[in-house]
Amino acid sequence: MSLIADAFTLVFVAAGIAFFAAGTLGLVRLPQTLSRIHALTKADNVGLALIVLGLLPQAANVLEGAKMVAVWLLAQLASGAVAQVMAEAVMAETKATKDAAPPEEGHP
Amino acid sequence: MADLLFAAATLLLLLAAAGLAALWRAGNDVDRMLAVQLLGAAGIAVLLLLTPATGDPALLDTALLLALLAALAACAYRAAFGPARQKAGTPPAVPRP
Amino acid sequence: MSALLVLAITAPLLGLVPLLLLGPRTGERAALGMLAVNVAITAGIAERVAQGGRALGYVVGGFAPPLGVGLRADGFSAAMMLMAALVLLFTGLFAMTGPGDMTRKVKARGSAGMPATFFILLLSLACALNLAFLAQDLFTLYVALELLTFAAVPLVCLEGKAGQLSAALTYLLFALFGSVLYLLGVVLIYGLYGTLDIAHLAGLMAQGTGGATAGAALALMSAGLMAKAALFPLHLWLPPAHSGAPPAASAVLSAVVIKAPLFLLVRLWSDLAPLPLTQVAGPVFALCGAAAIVFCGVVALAQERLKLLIAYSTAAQIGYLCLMFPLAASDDGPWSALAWTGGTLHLVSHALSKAAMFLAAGLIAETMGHDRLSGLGGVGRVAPVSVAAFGLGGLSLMGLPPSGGFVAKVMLLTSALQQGAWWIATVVLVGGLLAGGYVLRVVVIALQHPDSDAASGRGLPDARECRWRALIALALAFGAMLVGFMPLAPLPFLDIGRPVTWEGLLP
Amino acid sequence: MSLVFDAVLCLVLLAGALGVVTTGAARPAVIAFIGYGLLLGLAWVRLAAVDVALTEIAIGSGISGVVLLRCVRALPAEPLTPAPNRMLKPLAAVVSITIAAALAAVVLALPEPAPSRAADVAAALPATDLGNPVTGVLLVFRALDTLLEKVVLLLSLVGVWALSRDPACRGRPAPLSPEPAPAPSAFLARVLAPIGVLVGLYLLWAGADHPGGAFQSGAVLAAMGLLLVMGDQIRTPAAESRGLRLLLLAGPFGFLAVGFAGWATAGVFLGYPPGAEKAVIIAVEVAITVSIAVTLGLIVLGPPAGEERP
Repeated sequence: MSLIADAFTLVFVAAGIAFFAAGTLGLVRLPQTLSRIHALTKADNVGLALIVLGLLPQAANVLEGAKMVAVWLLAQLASGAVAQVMAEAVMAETKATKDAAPPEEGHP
Repeated sequence: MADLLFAAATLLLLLAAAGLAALWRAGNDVDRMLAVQLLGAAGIAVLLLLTPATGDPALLDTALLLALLAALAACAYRAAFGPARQKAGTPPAVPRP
Repeated sequence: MSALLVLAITAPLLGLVPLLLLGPRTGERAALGMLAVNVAITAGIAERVAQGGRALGYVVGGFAPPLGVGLRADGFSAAMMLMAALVLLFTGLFAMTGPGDMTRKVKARGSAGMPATFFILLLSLACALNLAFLAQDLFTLYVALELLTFAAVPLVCLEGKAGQLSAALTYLLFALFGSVLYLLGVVLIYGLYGTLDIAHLAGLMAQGTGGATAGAALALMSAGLMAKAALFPLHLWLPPAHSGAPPAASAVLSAVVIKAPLFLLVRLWSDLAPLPLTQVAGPVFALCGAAAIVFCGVVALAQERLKLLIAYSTAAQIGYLCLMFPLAASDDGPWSALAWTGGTLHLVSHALSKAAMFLAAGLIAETMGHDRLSGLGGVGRVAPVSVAAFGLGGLSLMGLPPSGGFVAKVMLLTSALQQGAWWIATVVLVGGLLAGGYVLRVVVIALQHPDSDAASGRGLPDARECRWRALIALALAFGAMLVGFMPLAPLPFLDIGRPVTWEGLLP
Repeated sequence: MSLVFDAVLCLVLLAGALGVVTTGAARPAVIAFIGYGLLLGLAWVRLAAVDVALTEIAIGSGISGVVLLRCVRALPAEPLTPAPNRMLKPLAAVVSITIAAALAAVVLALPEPAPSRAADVAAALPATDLGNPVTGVLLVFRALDTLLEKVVLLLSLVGVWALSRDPACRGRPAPLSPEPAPAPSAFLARVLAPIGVLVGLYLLWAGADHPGGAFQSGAVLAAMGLLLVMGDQIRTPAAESRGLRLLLLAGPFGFLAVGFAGWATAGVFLGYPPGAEKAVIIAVEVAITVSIAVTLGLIVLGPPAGEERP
């Protein structure tokens, strides 16, 4: 039983790390700030979700598991809102500088 | 099992550090904030991984706190550097190759 | 278990409640009342120590050290506490809103009493100083230093002028740097011995188990305290901070605030460190002290502003205490005891005279509208009491009889000569000459005929000094004189309760 | 494997510290500092000091970040005076490295196992009914230090208020942002703040038996208050308000009152009434949490702007 649980954990944690790696890669490689925000949210949401899911069988008791899910939900909420805040900051800065350059194009 | 969890945590930390380093050299300040946000997300994941690895349930509380306060920095950044304070001549988020 | 020790720390804090909740006038009266109560408490402690001939102790929360923290008053701390309480009360009286202060004319000249914030800081200083003199635990002492810093730094910038703000910021940085160094030392000590109680540590250190690490810890803590006490070469923050502050604030800063870290230096090296270590460190302190006396004394001579002159004089006078270290640690019976008494008396008399001088300088500057020495010719005519207070206080700095400074310096000089430390004796004498130079320069200018300043085309202003405030400064100067009537012998009171031990004090 | 993790963490920490000091401009340095505080939190976790880790995350990364970002806003974009001396930076680096090396040598020379009071604390802890030894040391064995540290905190607020133009310290502090809050910030404040308050209260409740306690909880509550201010959900409070001042005094002076009450009930200052230790300790914790939260928040908000004109 414990072997199955461990295998489950490993698979999901590995998948989570893969998403984090993808997010990091996106953060580094994507050309515009707005799309980089998008990449960041991927890492935050999916990567963290997979890791939490994978760790659930390792939780010592139900309370601990519930807390893990709570951490994930909170991170979800916060990162979603943070993405909005930062995107708004980018828009505001671009607007304020009134640079001749048009706003960033919407595709990578 | 604990060793594997530690290995995963190490990997996450390295990933976040790599992202941080890459954005630091080339990015503008919003990008740097994003890198710090990535570090925060990785930090949450690391703390979650360390909880079963070390067997200390109190680490979950630190993860909870990190998740809560990650948003504070972004909000403070926005409040401190609104467009009203923007210095003319600061380049906008330039598309990078 | 003496409850007075707890009251000495908590009573000043109680005065904060009316200051923060009630109107400024009510709060001010309550604060002055509490400062008076503080004098009564410290006098009570001194009286009990003298009567009983042994230290007083209190174990907070009933947990004996090293698990809990204890308070302990020996002769040395009782003397320092009483001195600090008196200076704080007199400064509080000087700063209060007096009769006639509310009239528009006085307000325009800016001589009205200090704001409520000043009294909050003054009461906190009383608590911090009492804690620094009573605490026996290195971490509690750190808390005392923090209280002291956070009460002292805002005093510098109470009026919010640009120069004051930058002086306060420099002071804050030096003080926090000192805190970090001190704390690092405390961490090392805990790592070495697993306790922070001075009495226990003194026993452990005397066995010589610490080696170089113990020395490094003590050096770190001393460097931190030196930064907080503005001991040469870490004195750079003191002149702008002390000269820029309002007069009542300068007086407490120069007179008592820097005395707490100096006191702790003495505690550290005479009660905590084993004698061989002190004998190594003593000459280093003495060198710093000698450099402070000579260098800052010369700089004081060159000052053009009265308050800066007094501030540099403070930086110089701190040096005398440091001359005491090698003399007191020489294990030479009566002569080292004499040096020890001389150093302590110097702390006390300098506090009283420097407070008097800063208050007097504040009144002079207020009467004239400036404190440039070149324009102070004949100020003795409009501010006679202030000039008298300044002169009497200066007498003590010069070390002329009959004054506390005279007694202290003669004791240091005798001890130095008897122990063959000629260079220390020379520094004491040179320091006295320099002090004579800068004090007499001011007095001579003040007593000039005003017409001799005719070149500048300015006469004396119509204003007169605030008489009752000048009398307070004069009273402090007389206090410094009174110390001068001590017999020239080691004072047994200062030796009560040393070496530090909890024997007979724990419940 | 945990050793590898620790080694990587140390390297990242070093790189982060270098990032803070070598970044030329103020704004990136502050952003780097926020990230550095986060890494420090992880380091404290690995040092088995979860209480400190919580504090570091809340203060070092959270609240100091807000303060420093505010300071950067107040700074001119170009420094007014050029860097004083080209040699100064290398010199500072050499001095710092020397000091760090000396400290490392001294710390490595400390005896192993380290002498400690932990056994004494463990022996005396059951009498207090507390499960968290850190809370035991802070509120029972070294209650005097904790009480006076609360006064230090109050004094630092007095110091900030002393910078006010109004000598009587009246009025409200200036808002954190010169413009109305954008919609995302307002949304974040509305949604996150209630959850954050719950987390803060949870940390306070957990503090008696697990890592957490008054300071961590107060810091979280203060952060949530600042979030509400930044999201324009509440106004900055007026400094002369009697209620606000009562909240400021509740912690230190409630603690002091308990200390005096100990004289009557336990026969010693700062003793706790026998049999009711835990209840009284928790009451003290609640009072100081409230004061810490209000004081920290007000310190960040800055000096009051003077009396408002009607």
